[in-house]
Amino acid sequence: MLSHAYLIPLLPLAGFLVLALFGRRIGEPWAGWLGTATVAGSFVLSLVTYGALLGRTGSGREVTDVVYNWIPAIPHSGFQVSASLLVDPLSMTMVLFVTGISTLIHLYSIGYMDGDGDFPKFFLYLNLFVASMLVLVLGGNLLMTFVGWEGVGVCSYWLISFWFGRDSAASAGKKAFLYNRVADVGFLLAMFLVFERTGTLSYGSAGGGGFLGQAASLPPSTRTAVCLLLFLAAAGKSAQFPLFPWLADAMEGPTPVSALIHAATMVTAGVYLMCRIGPLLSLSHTAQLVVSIVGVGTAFVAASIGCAQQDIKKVLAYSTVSQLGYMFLAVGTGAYEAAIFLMVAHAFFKGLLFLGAGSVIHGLHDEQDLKRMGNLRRYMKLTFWTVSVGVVAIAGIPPLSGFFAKGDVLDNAFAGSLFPWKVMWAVGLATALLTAYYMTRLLVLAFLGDDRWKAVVDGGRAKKDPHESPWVMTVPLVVLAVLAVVGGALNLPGHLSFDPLRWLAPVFGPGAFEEHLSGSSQWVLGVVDALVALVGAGVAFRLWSRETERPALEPALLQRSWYLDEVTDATLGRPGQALARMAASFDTRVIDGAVTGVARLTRGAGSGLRRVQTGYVRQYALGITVGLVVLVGYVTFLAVAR
Amino acid sequence: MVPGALFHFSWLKIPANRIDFLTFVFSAAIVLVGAVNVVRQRNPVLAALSLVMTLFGVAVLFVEQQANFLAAVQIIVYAGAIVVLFLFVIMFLGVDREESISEEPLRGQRFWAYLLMALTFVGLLLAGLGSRFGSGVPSVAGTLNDNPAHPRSATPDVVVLGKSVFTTYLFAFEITSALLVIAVVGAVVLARRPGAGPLAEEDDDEVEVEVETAEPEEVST
Amino acid sequence: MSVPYQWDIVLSMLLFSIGAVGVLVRRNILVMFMCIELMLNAANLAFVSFARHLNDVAGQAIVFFVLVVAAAEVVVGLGIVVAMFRRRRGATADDFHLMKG
Amino acid sequence: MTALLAATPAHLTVKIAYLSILPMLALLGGALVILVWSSLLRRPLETVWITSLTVLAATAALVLSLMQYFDVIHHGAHVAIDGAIVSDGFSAFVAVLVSAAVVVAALVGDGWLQQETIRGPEFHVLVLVSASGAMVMGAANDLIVVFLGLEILSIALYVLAAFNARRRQSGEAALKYFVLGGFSSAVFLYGIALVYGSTGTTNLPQIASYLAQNYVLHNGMLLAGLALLLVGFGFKAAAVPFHLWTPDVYQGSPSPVTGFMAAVAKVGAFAALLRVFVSSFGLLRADWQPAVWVIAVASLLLGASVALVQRDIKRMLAYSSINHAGFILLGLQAGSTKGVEGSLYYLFAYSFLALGSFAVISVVGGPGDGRHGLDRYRGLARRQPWLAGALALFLVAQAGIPPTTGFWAKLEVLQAAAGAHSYALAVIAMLSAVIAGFFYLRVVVLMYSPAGATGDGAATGTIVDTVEPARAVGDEGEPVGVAPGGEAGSGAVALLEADTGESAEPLVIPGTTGIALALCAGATVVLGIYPAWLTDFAHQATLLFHP
Amino acid sequence: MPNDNVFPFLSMLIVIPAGFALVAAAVPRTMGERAQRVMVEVVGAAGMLSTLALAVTMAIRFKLHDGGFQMTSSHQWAPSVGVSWHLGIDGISLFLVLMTAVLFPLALLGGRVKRNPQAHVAWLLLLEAGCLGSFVSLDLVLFFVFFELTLVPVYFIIAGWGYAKRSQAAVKFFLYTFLGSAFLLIGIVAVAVIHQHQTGVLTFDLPALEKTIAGTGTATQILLFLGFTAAFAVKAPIFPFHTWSPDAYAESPTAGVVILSAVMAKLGTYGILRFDLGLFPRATVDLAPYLLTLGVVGILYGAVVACAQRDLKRLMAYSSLAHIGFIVLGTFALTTQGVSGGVLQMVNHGLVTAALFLLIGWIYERRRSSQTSELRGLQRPAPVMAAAFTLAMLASIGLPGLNGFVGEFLILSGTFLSHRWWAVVATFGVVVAAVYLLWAYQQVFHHQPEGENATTRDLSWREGAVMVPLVLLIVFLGVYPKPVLDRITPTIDQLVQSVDQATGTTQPGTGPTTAAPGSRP
Repeated sequence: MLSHAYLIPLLPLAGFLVLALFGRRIGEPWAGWLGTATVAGSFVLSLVTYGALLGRTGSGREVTDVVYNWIPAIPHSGFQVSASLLVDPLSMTMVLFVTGISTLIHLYSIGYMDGDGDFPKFFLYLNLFVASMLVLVLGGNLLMTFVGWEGVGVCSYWLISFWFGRDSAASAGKKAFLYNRVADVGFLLAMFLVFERTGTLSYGSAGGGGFLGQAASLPPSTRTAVCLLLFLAAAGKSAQFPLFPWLADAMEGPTPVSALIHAATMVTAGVYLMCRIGPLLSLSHTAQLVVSIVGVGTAFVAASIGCAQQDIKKVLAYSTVSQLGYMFLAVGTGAYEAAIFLMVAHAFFKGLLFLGAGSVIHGLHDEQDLKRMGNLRRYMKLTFWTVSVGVVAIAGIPPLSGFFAKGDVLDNAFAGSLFPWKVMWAVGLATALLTAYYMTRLLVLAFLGDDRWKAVVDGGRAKKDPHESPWVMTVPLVVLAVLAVVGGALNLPGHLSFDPLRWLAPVFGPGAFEEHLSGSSQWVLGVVDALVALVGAGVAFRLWSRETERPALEPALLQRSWYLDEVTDATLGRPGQALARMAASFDTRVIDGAVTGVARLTRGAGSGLRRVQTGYVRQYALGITVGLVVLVGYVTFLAVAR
Repeated sequence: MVPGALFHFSWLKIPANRIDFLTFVFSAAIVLVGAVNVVRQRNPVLAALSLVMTLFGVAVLFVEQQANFLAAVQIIVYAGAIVVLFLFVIMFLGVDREESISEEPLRGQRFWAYLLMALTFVGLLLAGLGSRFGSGVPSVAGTLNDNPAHPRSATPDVVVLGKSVFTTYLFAFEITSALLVIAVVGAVVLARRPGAGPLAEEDDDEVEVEVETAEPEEVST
Repeated sequence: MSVPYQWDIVLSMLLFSIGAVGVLVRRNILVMFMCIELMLNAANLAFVSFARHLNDVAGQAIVFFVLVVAAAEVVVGLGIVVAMFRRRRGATADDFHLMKG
Repeated sequence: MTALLAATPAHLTVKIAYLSILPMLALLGGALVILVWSSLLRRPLETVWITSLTVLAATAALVLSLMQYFDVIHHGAHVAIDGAIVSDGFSAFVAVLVSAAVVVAALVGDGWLQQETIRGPEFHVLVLVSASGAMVMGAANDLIVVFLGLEILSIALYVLAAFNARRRQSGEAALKYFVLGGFSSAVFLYGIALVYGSTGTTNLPQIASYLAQNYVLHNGMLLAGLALLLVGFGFKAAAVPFHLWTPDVYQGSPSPVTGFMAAVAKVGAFAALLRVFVSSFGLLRADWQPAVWVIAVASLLLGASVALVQRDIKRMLAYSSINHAGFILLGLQAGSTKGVEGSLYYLFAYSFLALGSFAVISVVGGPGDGRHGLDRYRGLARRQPWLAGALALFLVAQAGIPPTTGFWAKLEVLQAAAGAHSYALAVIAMLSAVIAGFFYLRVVVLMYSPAGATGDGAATGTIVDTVEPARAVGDEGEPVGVAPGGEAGSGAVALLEADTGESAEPLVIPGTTGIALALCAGATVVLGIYPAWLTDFAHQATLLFHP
Repeated sequence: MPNDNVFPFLSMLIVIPAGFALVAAAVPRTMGERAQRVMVEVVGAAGMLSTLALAVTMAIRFKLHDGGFQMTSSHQWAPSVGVSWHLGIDGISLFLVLMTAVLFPLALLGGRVKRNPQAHVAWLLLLEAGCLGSFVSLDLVLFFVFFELTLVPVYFIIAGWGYAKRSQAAVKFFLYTFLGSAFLLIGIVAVAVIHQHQTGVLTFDLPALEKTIAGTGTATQILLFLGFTAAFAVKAPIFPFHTWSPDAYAESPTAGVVILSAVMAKLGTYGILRFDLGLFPRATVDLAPYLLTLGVVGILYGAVVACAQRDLKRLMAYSSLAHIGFIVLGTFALTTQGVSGGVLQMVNHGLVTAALFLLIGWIYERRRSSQTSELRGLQRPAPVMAAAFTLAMLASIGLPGLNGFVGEFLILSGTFLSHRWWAVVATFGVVVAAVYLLWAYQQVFHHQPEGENATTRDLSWREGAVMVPLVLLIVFLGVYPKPVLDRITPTIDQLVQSVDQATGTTQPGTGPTTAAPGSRP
């Protein structure tokens, strides 16, 4: 079954084609079901492949399946790229959780998007997204990953600007795509450098044939350059420090989109990429340092912004950025398993939270402002319970998955030998505190307190009572809640026997810091993490359960996300337009002017010479005499000179 | 540029043979005075007469160069026929009244005319006579004087000229007939009164027609 | 028997220049024609003196043909002048500047 | 008669190789026959008869010159009539070209004469005799014969210029042409005198051998003579700075005469210029080449730039002929056989273009041959598609657009210039060609813009109604694949606009002019698609150039 | 070059369109307006489709691993002038011919004119003959004749059926290109004369000239190179010589602009590849840095100015300037990978701009304007058109999986190997390219449509039929470019090797062995 890995991405792609050609005819619900079926089918296929892979051991767990020869061998430079898929523990982990989460969210979308005019088109884009994500994850070489990379970028552009009637949605989509494009430059340059240095783009494994195999023999400067360039790409895709504003605006898209793309799958692509080039990354300490610093920095900044947001989806968006920061911290410390574990766990509870928020918004008929919700506990029982599970998980309160995943990351940071790792651990801890605070704030504002939504008079008539979402939306919530709780077991510390993630070792090899932490210090750290989470939650509960307006706690700096948007606009936006206008006028006036200038010059010369033609015979004779004198003069000069 | 080689006007010395020199000076004076008069004379008739004077001077020089026949032809054809024709036309058109020489409508025409022609003269002089060669080149069209020792007894120039016109230059001679045909036909055509037929409306290029669309400005968008 | 030929050539050059000046300066068309005749005579003089110097008959033959050409020219020239003067009395060369630019 | 002949002493009789002068005699004979015949009849001869006689004489001359050409090919070049005339490829080429030009000129003249109702044979006689003058210049082997040929050509043209007595410009043009012509031929004559004085002979091959034998230290007089000759030739060929007469004379004289003048006068002048400067004074190339270079550049640039601002089509074509003179000088200054070949090809191509263009102008000029403003050509394609197509073809060919003779001509001349490493001149030449391209294109645009609207200015956003590009004339009716007139075909006139701006008085093309147009257009296109014939002919002409 | 005696494919490629042009012109006007329009269009379509069929059969017969010229046919045309009717096709020109043969029928069907279709069809067929002739002729003068021959029809198409300021735009186009080709003519003549001095044979035959001219001194080669490149730089607008293209593209009718941008622009880049690299290797290597800089400037400048354009057509003009910049970049990288990418990108760019200009033309037909300010929210009433525009836009941006990406990637990676920093700067061009296209798409297709915008009808069956082949090609070339690259790379490898031998430089290798990056001198 391993050799048919191409079926996994092919199924959703087929779904996309069918919907593209007959989408409109299939119509409202069935298009949704078709979409969900294809994704579910590829989930089953990936389970089967996972099983087959489990059967093998050690290095046998890496199978490359060449589908067809994409770019033939270019003579002399030997550049040759084939459309190949790489099935190994890392990619299978990603495939499993991507197809899993997608199936749930497809199911959820059937409910969420009912009654929308472009219902089939939504699933069309979703299917294409899943196909591209699978290609990204299963890609056997950098170029295939890049194909998936751009594919998901375009799908996120389409899905964000799905309700293109709304100006904000259209420009948000464009903004997301442009940020991704800026990042892709890094990816392209990295690919060129890798090809130039190693002659191939295919990964191969630590010891094997691809460019990762030659990682050791590369000069350190190249290694750092490649890693940093790829990190630039990852930062763009996974919304890290300078490039994360697009994720907040991406909330313009429908909530399932936010859940699937901007929480669970696409944004994790960056982390996957960094993990994939792990062997190379771990050889370049400077790159590791940069990655972890940016990671932890983003985590803290995003968490701080999250505390001041009013829009429920914005809070979750910044929380995602913050959690991604954690993942990059883990990658930076070399704890790739921890990063993957946090990613999977995060996918569960963040997906749950987003879907929860979605059903809240659906219930309150498109109301997203926390300050206008409250006391939904009475009306949306199931949503309340599932969301609270998610909040507890993400806050890192034991025994849920968040505690273990985040704990792992912080432990690795603490274990780092040098001083900066300790600082990063402290910042990470502070971020954990903030996370617990703003998540509890969200829960309290949305579900507890009094019914602030009644006061909102929308268009003259009072709002109807919020109703619980239909089953097709609540089932995924429940499944995700269960997973969020159980997720922690995947990577229990220490010596517990059952540890499926241990099987990732062959991909990443040794090098995680955690091993040389003594068992006791791990327990101490765990207790510290738990305490921090409880304190954060408690403070938030006490502050926000009664009072809903606390300007001191929501300063403008944080609400405007550290004015990052204004800064980029001032540095790139406006000057860019000015440059364009200036270049355009330069083009028409100077270059074009030069051309018409020459034309006018010729005509001027013409009319000037025309005046020589006076019409008088004697002056013509004078003209001839001038010619005569010149020639005779020339001849005399010749005769005399010789 | 060796100045020495520049001017070898060795021929400037006064020739020994006194009479030849006198005749040359006399005829040169006639020629030059006549020429200047043609230009300066206000009355065209007097100008024509001074032209005759020049022609006479040139004829004398011809004789001195043993071109007796040419001298005669010069007087008869040139002075006799062509200048008479001039006089006839002057009288016929009645343009024989005084014509003011002093005012010159075309600005700078006079100044440039004198300057340029002076330059040409000097140029020709330097270029032309500066060169020393021009030695006895074997005559192609036949020698003029087959007995240099006794110029008088040599075959008369008429015979030699006659022979050359009808052998070497026979073709040229025949072609002049075409020239004369044109002259006659031309005279007839030009003398014809403009008959009936469509009078050409005034040519429209005097009226400055503004061709705006096809105007060259169109290049400059 | 006669002066060195260069004297004659200088004289002819002088005559040529005077003729040319005459054409440029005088406004009466007929006088311009006469000046052209002067230039032709200068050429004839040069031809004859070269013929004499080179002891070659070609020079004299050329003068013979130049005479014919001069005659034909004058006939046509005067014909044109007469044709033009029929329209307007006493025109000088400067009156003919209809076409310019 | 035979007795008389026998009596003359043996050394006096000159062996005359009749074949070498037969083409000229054919023309002169034709002229005389017409003259005598029309004077003998009581009532004056019909113009159509005179034209047919002229065409007959000209075609006879054409056939004879072709015979001469083939005779020369087989028996080699030889000097005839005691050194006055040379019968070689070069003279045969000139003869063929001149006689062909006469055929076209006579046809165009006929149309014009009937339009102006001018009776009498004089026009055709003068055309024939002046053409023979041009042939003489082409075949002259002696400076005297060159001078005589020049005078025959010029004097006839002075009279032809004055032919339209009713139009004041015609007289003025003739007068200007006469005065300046007289002045420059006097200078030319003095040049011959100086050359004669310094080399001792007027015979061209003799001069060449003289220069070959003795290296002349102080050749001041010879160079002065050369300079004066160049002035005379420059005037006739309308090169700058001796060009001042060209615009006025081209505009003033009747259109058929202008066409004839632009073609045949230029051919005669350049033929003699090429022979004198390249074959006899070839050794002095180092001296005269810079002068010719400067004249060529001046002609190229002035001709192109002033033509840009002209509003009268005849003056515009006058300046464009100065530009073309510059191109032909390009070939001359190369001083090589390739240069002569290029110049000859260019002359051949340009003659037909000039004759054709002025033929169209003479028709469009209307009665009185007066109105030649560019404005008259607006929307011509609508009223007269064939005429407009022909003129468009000639203009495009003069601009040098590929598949026409104009392009091959420029290519040949450029090859010559490149061969002589005068790349700068080639660049300047092509720059002037681009400027020229504009004012040729402007006329084509005018012809194809709709008569009513003012072209594009007033047109609002809607797509302005445009004109079906007229058919280009192909003489055997064979469609012309490439001419801007689009393809031959019966569907000629596009949707007629209701309000054709000016009164579209019926422009009728006289039959004879139509034939002439067909000949010129055919020559331009056929030789454009198969340039091999003409290039071989010009190539042969230069090989035999040095007898 | 032996004559391919089986069937003169290449000569027929030129003769068929020219012949049909005459037939189209000869269609009698007497029968009614409607019948005549139908008849003319049938003739037009027949002509172009038969040419397409011929081109396809020829492509099938094209032998795979043979880098040299195939299906050559050479006859004497004017021996004393040295011009011969010498045609041949190889990896470089094969796909350009195919692209031309595909695009002309689409342009004809897509850009129909209401008035006077007879002349329009006739001119288009003649233009096709000119373009195909230029791509397959191996004789310099023959190339020049076809190169100039394309000028006249385009002039008449723009002047005849263009928009408001069409005659000025047409004149400017004609003169600008004419000036460029004037220098080309001098270059051609000079090359032939130098060849004649060395070998005594006067010929304009490219293969023969290449042997002698490649050996001449660098100084002469640089002069000749500048002469040739002047004409090609004007034709494919390269940076400083592009000011005619916005006017020409904005003012010409749909069919005209499709051909002008898709096919005619490639005449320039093809010319550079075929003549400059072949004839003047030393000059190419010496001037490569300058040309690369022009290419990169073109990419960034074109994109930046495009951002400030309000008219869709002008925006596309500057976008083409940027894409041509990429092709120039690839050509002067002088690595097999870069140049092959350049050739592939020529075809890709042709297909993409053709699609975009057809769409813009149809938008103009519906809304009488191509100003972004007047168009809003078209995606609502015309989703299919929006989808097609999106696909073409994404291909133009270089989305992997579509044809734009493969060419662009090969160009950038190829240039990276030899001239590293030019490639780095050019890669940023990719971003700016996305900016103006997405901005334009959002302006025109997103937001709420009001007024006339809301009632624009979607693509008709005819327009859909025209778009389908383009869309299929765009996707196919993106997903499976192997057959195209297999035929291009052998010829390019031969060409780059010949440049290396003549100049003694070597292409930079890849893999761990490379010493310093970008070893090309």
